[in-house]
Amino acid sequence: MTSTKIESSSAAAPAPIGTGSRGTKVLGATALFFLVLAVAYGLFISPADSQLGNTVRIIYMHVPTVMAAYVAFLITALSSAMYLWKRTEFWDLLGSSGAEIGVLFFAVTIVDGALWGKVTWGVFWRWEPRLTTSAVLLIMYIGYLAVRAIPADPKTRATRCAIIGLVAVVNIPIVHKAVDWWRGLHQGKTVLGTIHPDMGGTQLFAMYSALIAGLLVCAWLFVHRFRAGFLAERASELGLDQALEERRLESSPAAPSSRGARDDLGGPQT
Amino acid sequence: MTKPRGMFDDALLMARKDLQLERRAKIGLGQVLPFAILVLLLFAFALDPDRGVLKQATPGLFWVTVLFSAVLTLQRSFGLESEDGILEALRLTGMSPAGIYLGKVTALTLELLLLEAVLAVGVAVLYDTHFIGIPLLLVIAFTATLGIAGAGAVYGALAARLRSRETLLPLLLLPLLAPVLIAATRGCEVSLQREAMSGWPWAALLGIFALVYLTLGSFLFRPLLEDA
Amino acid sequence: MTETLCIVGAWVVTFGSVGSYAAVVILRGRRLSQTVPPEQRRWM
Amino acid sequence: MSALVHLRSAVALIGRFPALAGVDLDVYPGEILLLQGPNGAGKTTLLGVCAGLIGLTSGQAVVLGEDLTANPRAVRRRVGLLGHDSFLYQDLSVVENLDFWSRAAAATVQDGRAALERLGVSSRLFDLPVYSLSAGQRRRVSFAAMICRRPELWLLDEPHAGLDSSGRDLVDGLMAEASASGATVLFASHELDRAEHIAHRSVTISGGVIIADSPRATELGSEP
Repeated sequence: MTSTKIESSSAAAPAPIGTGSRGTKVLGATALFFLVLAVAYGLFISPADSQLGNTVRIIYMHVPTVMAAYVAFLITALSSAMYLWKRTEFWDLLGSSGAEIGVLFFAVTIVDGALWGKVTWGVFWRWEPRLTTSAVLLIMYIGYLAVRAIPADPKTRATRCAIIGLVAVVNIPIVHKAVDWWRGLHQGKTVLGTIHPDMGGTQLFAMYSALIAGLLVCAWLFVHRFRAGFLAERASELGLDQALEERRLESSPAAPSSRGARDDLGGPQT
Repeated sequence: MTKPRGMFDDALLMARKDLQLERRAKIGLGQVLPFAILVLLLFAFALDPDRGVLKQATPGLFWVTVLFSAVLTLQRSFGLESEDGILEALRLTGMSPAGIYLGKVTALTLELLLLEAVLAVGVAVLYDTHFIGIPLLLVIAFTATLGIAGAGAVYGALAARLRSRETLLPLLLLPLLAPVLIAATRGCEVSLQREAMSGWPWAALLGIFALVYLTLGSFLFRPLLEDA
Repeated sequence: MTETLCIVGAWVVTFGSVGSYAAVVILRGRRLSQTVPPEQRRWM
Repeated sequence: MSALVHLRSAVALIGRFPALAGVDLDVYPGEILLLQGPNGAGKTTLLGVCAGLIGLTSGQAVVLGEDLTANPRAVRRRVGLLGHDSFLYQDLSVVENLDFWSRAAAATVQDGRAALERLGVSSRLFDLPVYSLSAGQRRRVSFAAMICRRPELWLLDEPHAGLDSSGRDLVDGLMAEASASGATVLFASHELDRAEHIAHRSVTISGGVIIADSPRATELGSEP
């Protein structure tokens, strides 16, 4: 408890400022490389699609973000289950990182999907199964973040979030099924968010570099977000040590035997 | 002194107590039910009743009304468990958390089914609905209600102890219940012969939803009562 | 016209949102690391 | 004699506030221990910890031979807690409450009725909803709900509060009776004259730590 006094040990290498490390730098550089490839091929080099025309370039962004979002949510689900089993801070921090990153990517996915719809259908929103599912799931995980934001002691907050993480993830396939059937009654499946087989070589290259870039960015964000959450916990523990000191000091000025402030309502026992 | 008690004894005890509370305080009957009927009236004001929109949308409006009423019922049901230190007292009894959960779900399901029965009479009178395909309708109503209660009890208990529970519960619960709304609405449409597809797959989906959340809830109620 | 706008918009939205989120996380980490003692933030 | 409640360096948080800041406390079987201290000293939190309701952030807690951090559920069903809250459903009647709480705690309905009688709750109140009772009457019903399960460890948070003088005498009698029959009583009180008369020993808590432990040399030794 009291071992958290700041003591700069000059012998060891200085600890990094912020949440970066050699590993994240390598990861970030690789992600950047694929991002450049994705921009070059996705926006400039690859031709327009035979079916989708230039809107395929939106798909190059849409697919990686939706994949990253699902990966993030699956990590949240796994971490939630692991937290309820192991009860360690690691799984809690990993789960909350996943929810936040997943919400980010899902929101982007939905905006991209709406822009694709504007070009393809002339309207931003049609009740396309994938977009609809995404919208429902997005709000579900916004609820997770809302609960996360409520101040509570770390264990309570972690349990609440783990429960929501589990309850939410089992809903994903059910929402998928329900929405697919529902829309299946009215229209055929659209190609939004799919890699269809007659994509050409440079198109596939653009798609895969965007996909790899998206997943690498997701991983890079995970590491940084996790470490930021870890630092936030340590910072609040420092506050706890101080609060404990203050709490103990409350008792010292008053003499223990002082009984001036008693408030006995009844008379003395006879 | 401690004779062994099973999960189902606990569930029965909890459910009986909840129905007793409803009989005494009549919040469901006196407040939630009138609210639900009011919503039916509001829909009629919002959607022109003369152009057939109302009639076409009846199943959807019915289930939306049920969802809103369910949120209110859940607020009440778990609000009274979090007052007066009741949650602490329940933890001190050593009752099985799964039993408490199943008891709450049972009482909620019964209350909501009763509400749906009255609402069904309401749409029959106000929206001129003719009920056909009764067996499917009954199965859909039962499975959907079980799903709403099963998922709702988990989030109801979770939100009950938070100061912002009134706003948080709908935000958490309604997206979760989106598939229930879709499946129950479509299922009822089919049953009322509005669509030419068989409605049983929808009933099956509702059944799966209910089963999944009842199982999950039975396991999650322990950490929920202990640490959340 | 709408097509170009929407395509560019999609890319800008994607890069913009993810980029600004990354910036927020990095800055938050830097700010927090000033309050936490060095021996607690030696990353692997 | 080994301690029935054994706390070492117990730290407990309420939210992020350290309500207990390192408590060392031993309570011995059959003892009636008075817990005194100013408002906000941590008395209620300490009782909550002993009941297994509030987990420790650090430190050690053994109650009724069970490690609280490992197995709080085993402790909970064996303790009785009388808190500030009534622990009663306001809309249910007195007997409905007692029936529910006695059966929930694996006691019988008869235990519940007997406890009501023991607490002097008149039978004309039985069918009234709890919200219509006066504070003192409600307190008696809460007390009845607590003792109907025959707890081994009584944890009472200001048991005299809100009671008339006959009620206070009744509470004192119940505590003495519990102690005589082998149960252990830990109670917080501000009514020191009355409380010190009935207690075997008293400890003072302030600022989340025990600052004084004043054994009263009585019929029941507090130390081996």
